Amino acid sequence: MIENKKIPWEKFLEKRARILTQWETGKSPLLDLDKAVEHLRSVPDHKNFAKKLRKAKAEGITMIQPRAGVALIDEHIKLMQYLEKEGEADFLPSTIDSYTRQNRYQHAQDGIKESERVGRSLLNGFPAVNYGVEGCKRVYDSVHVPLQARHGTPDARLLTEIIHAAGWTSNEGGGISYNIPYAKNIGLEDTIRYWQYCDRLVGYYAEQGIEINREPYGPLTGTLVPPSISHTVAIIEALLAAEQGVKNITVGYGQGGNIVQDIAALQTLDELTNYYLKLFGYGDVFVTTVFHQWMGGFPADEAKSMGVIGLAATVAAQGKATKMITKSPHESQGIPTKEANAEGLRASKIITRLLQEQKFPSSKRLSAEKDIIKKEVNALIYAILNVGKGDFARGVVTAFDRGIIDIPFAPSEMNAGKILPARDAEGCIRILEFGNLAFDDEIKAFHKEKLKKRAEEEGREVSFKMTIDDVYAVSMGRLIGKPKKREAGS
Amino acid sequence: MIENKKIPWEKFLEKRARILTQWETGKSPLLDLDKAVEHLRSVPDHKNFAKKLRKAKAEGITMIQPRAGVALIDEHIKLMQYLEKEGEADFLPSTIDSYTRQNRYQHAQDGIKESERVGRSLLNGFPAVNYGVEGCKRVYDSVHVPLQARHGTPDARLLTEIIHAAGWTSNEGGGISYNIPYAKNIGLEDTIRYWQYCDRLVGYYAEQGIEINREPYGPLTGTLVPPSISHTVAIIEALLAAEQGVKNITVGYGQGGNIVQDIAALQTLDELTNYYLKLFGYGDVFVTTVFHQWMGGFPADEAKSMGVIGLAATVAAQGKATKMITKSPHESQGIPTKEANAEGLRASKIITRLLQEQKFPSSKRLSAEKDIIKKEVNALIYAILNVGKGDFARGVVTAFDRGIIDIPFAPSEMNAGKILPARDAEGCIRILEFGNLAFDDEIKAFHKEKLKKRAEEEGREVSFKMTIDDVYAVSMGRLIGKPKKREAGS
Amino acid sequence: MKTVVIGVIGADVHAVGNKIIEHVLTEHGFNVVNIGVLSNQEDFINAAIETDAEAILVSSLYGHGEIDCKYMRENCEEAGLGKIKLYVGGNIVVGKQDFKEVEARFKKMGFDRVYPPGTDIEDAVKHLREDLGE
Amino acid sequence: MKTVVIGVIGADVHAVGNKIIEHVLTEHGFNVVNIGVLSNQEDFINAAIETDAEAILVSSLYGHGEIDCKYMRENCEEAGLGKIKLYVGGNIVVGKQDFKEVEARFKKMGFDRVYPPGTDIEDAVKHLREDLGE
Ligand code: B12
Ligand code: B12
Repeated sequence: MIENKKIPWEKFLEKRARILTQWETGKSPLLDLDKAVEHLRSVPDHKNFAKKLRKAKAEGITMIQPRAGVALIDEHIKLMQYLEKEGEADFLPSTIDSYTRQNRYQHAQDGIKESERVGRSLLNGFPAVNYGVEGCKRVYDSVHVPLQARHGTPDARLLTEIIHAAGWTSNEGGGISYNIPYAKNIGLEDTIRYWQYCDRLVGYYAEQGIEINREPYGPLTGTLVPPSISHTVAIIEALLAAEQGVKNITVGYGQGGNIVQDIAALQTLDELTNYYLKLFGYGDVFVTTVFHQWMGGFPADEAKSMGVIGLAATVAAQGKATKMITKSPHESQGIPTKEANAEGLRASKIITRLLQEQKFPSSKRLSAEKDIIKKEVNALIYAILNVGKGDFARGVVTAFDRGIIDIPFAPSEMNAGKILPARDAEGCIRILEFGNLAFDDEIKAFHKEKLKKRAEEEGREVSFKMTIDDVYAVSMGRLIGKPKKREAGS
Repeated sequence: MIENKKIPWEKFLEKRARILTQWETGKSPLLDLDKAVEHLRSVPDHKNFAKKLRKAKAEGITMIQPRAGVALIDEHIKLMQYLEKEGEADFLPSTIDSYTRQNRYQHAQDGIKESERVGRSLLNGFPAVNYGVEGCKRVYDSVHVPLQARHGTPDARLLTEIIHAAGWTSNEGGGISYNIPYAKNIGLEDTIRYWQYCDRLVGYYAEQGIEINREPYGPLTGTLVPPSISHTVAIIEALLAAEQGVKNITVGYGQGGNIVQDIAALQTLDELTNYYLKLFGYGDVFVTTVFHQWMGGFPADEAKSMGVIGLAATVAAQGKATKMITKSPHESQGIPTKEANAEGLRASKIITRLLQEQKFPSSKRLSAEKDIIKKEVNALIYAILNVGKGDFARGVVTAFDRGIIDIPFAPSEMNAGKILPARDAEGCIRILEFGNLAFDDEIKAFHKEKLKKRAEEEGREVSFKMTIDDVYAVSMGRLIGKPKKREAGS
Repeated sequence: MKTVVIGVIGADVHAVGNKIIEHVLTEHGFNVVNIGVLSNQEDFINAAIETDAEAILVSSLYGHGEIDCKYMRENCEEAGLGKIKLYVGGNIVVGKQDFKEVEARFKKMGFDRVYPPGTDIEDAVKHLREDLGE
Repeated sequence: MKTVVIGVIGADVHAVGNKIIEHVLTEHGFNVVNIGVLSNQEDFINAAIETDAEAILVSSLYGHGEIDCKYMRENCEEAGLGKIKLYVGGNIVVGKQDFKEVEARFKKMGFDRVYPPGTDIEDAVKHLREDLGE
């Protein structure tokens, strides 16, 4: 049975030996741990993700990072260099393609070949495993800012080994956040184990004095996720990572749309993560936050997309997110060209810099929103700990199974999929159907009241139709979905 | 001597007869007042500026309006139609060219001819006087939203006659705001008289039951203008207009850059204008506000310009400005193409609509900023009334002459030009040199304290260098200008 | 009642649009068989055979649509679904490409209808009625 | 100390850049004669004659620069300022145009140096030193 317990080193090494055989690039001599440590020690501070984040937090500046990755390594390097230079990115990603995410390395290999043949990327990301440590190191050598792998991989163990050995000093993901939104029927126990492995590796490096950043994936399905739910997942993944020895964690949140709720979410995310880490004995973990620009459906129009990006950056900077993941004006269309990607970056950059000395003022309205988030997170964390009989790893598996925690619009069968979110009259994300979510009556009454008010203003019943309308709304240029008159069926 | 007194109708008609001879288009039969009234009565509500503003304020939505105008009428009509359709503009402008602004109608005529010859606009706006009522009516007929003349014309009497008779239901400008930032040595008494004339015409139409909107030009020089100074000018122009019978006034403010100060400015602008209008007996005037997106130097980069636009729109919407004047990604380069103009509009549009249900929360920090603005405006208004011995028109002339009110960076010799603004550590616009500005010691101490703090943080003296650095800052991607190491002279 | 199969092809997990499509088509009186995300061609074909469906609506969002949909028409024919209508929509290629070209590529692959990003699913309802008869 | 005339030509009231230019050139040890905004060609030429200036720096921001600067070189020559250096900068034409072409147009009109929007005035300092000698 799964346990939130640090993996013993010998057991880790045993597993490791097997994992490195999953694809031929696992045989690289650079995957020798001593070699990897040596290389990682040579990473200068300005290329170390964890250290640059510490600096940013101290200065109160919101750093920017895009998503980007293509099939062919030379193109990928050009892309990274372009985003660093023309996009003024503070951090670089390498977004991994979807075959690699599903460990289909042979498919990825075919994708590389086919891309070479047709002369354009047919993969939606960079197949890092196929290029191996040597390839990833070439990417690392070609840029001047820290690199991170961004993916959505339930089992990222081989990928993780490869990228860190190559000098990429951050890895996004987690046993929950890279399962529930990214898989259909992979067990949670399995993915938690996979990610315990990834974290254990980072913990090992930490023991060698090498600080590597880990980032649980915050926005989950990116679609109307109430902040307390994504916070709870982030906190639990932070706790699980800390147990494996991770010392530098970035918890994330995807823009919801109501500015006060978003600022409240950013502030509570930092406060609660620190609180729980300390409470459970991991007081030496350094916490930063990442704000994801609008993760739902974007408007088709490029100028409007730039508007959404500008709004997001304004919120992130005022909420003092340490980092922000940017979108591009191509978002609704497809993976952006490097130019479009850089446009999103530069628009974001100037806003974060113009606002670097400014902070959203505290107010009663903000406190109220923070309080409800805190109450909800506490309720969820407590419930999970309870069903786990004191163990978060066990608890979270059971909690998902029973719908005690539940993520809207998730593809995974491990997720109950019973809750339904909807916006209230001011655009805050609230909950319409609670399923088995571990909220008490007081919290539920709060949500119901808020949604009733919206329904009254719109002259309709509180129902799933609101949720549907809200899913579309931003791409139609509104935050709160207005009733759409649809003809009834034929 | 100038007086804040409604112009007697006979005197108005006398002047009118002379003014209509200033250029041949003044002879148009459509300038017959009864004809004009008849035409204005036929303007439907959705094309009436004043009425659409009332609706917007009631709904709490921030409307958007670009600046735009070209030399040739057919091109101008295409431009207007494009901005309405592709830019989704709620209101349309017609920006008038600089020759017309200086009443150099012959120059404008040459500009039209030369533009026809080379096939592109050589004028920086639409020469409305040269096209006359007939031309302006064609523009009016070709669009479906209200039209306004936007210019910067010290003596806009003929222009005003022409545009209103053509069905344009708003006019920007004022005796102070279209003099001090737009002229070098035209007397304030003269321009106040010219604008009393323009307002009197609108007052006449109001007596006939036709509501026309008037908009004092808020941002003045657009460069580090402290809110209390532009508010004072706006309020005085509102009072002067109200005396002439204007019933629908939009007071304006140009984005400063600190979000709290900007929101405080928007809220106090509405509150103070209403307060003083009521206090001086014009309780029946309907007041709305307009927020100007960043009016200082823009960054050269288009994506960054879109960032500045996005930030501005976020502030305007949260501050519940009734209207916002948008900029374009070409701002730093030159008059935008219609496409670039529409991009600025659409980016702004989506933000105002996404945020239409949201409002910046009240807080102590915001109240403090509002309080200081109110104190300052009250001090200035009181001082002006005082030197005017109870008459605002007389008072404001003397006040400018003595520097009791003073606008930074203005070209006009009527302006003392003694004050120097600079940003504080959070980016709020404060005052460094007060000249003769009518502030008491308490207010001055507040400003000094704030600037001292910034200077300390930057390790330099409080000085004019800060002002210089701040003038450049936004175009360099920062709000607060950092010390630039310049080599000393040769 | 007409039966249609919907799902998201390949290693693609974009679930939101799929749930919306199910909801809207059901509202419009179709019998919707939703095989969900991470479905391969076989899953689509088997579902269509089992439920005697008249159309398959393939969603592909993540960019690998072009690879994932290869030979789908041929595979349908082999399975005896000669006349089944094949629709595809979502973000079916990598990046922002000229849609006319994309449409042509997928039509050549045997798809009857090809939809650009952000298509309102109501459009497909109209086409289904045209193509399948009321 | 070298004397230079600065000002903003035509019906143009953009005063901010002009004030900055005065400040920076003075800081760099030039004798700056600033005729301010709303100045016409005559004002520039008269100021240059009166102060024995070696260069005229024309600013034009508002878009009418092309019209306002017509025959300026010829007018200088007529006034006996045959060798005076003529610089022009700001936003000297209407709209965003290809700067190479704009530069060519103004050089043809007899301007020695032509600057694109947002030029750092320090660049002109370097050129003044080159053109006028230290
Ligand atoms: C939310 C989202 C996610 C969520 C998905 C959560 C979940 N499990 O559902 C998360 C964050 C997990 C995610 C992950 C990824 N995503 Co994603 N995602 C989006 C986003 C922002 C919105 C999608 C959405 O939900 N829209 C709302 C629904 C209602 O609309 P829809 O999906 O478009 O579907 C409607 C229509 O298209 C149409 N339709 C759809 N299919 C069909 C079929 C037919 C026949 C018809 C008629 C109509 C039709 O009807 C639907 C209902 O109205 C889009 C970009 C966008 N659209 O703004 C990117 C986007 C689809 N993702 C993209 C990518 C690349 C990824 C990742 C590979 C990388 C990454 N960014 O991490 C992974 C892929 C994981 C995987 N293996 O699939 C790309 C695809 C690129 C491309 N094709 O070139 C996009 C376009 C973003 C981008 N520009 O880069 N994503
Ligand atoms: C502030 C501003 C105003 C203020 C000016 C206040 C005042 N009295 O000074 C107000 C609001 C009044 C105004 C009015 C108008 N403006 Co205006 N304004 C601007 C803006 C936003 C900033 C200008 C500024 O102060 N920059 C900061 C200073 C420090 O920089 P600078 O002026 O560029 O000067 C520096 C350099 O260019 C260089 N430089 C300048 N001259 C020279 C000469 C030489 C030889 C050299 C080497 C260097 C050099 O050094 C300077 C110091 O660093 C610009 C757009 C922008 N740049 O973002 C538009 C802009 C200049 N304005 C423009 C226009 C059209 C107008 C109006 C006609 C219409 C309107 N918008 O209302 C009126 C014109 C009135 C008139 N008759 O002149 C256009 C010009 C269009 C074009 N050329 O195609 C611009 C470019 C905006 C746009 N994109 O449409 N404006």
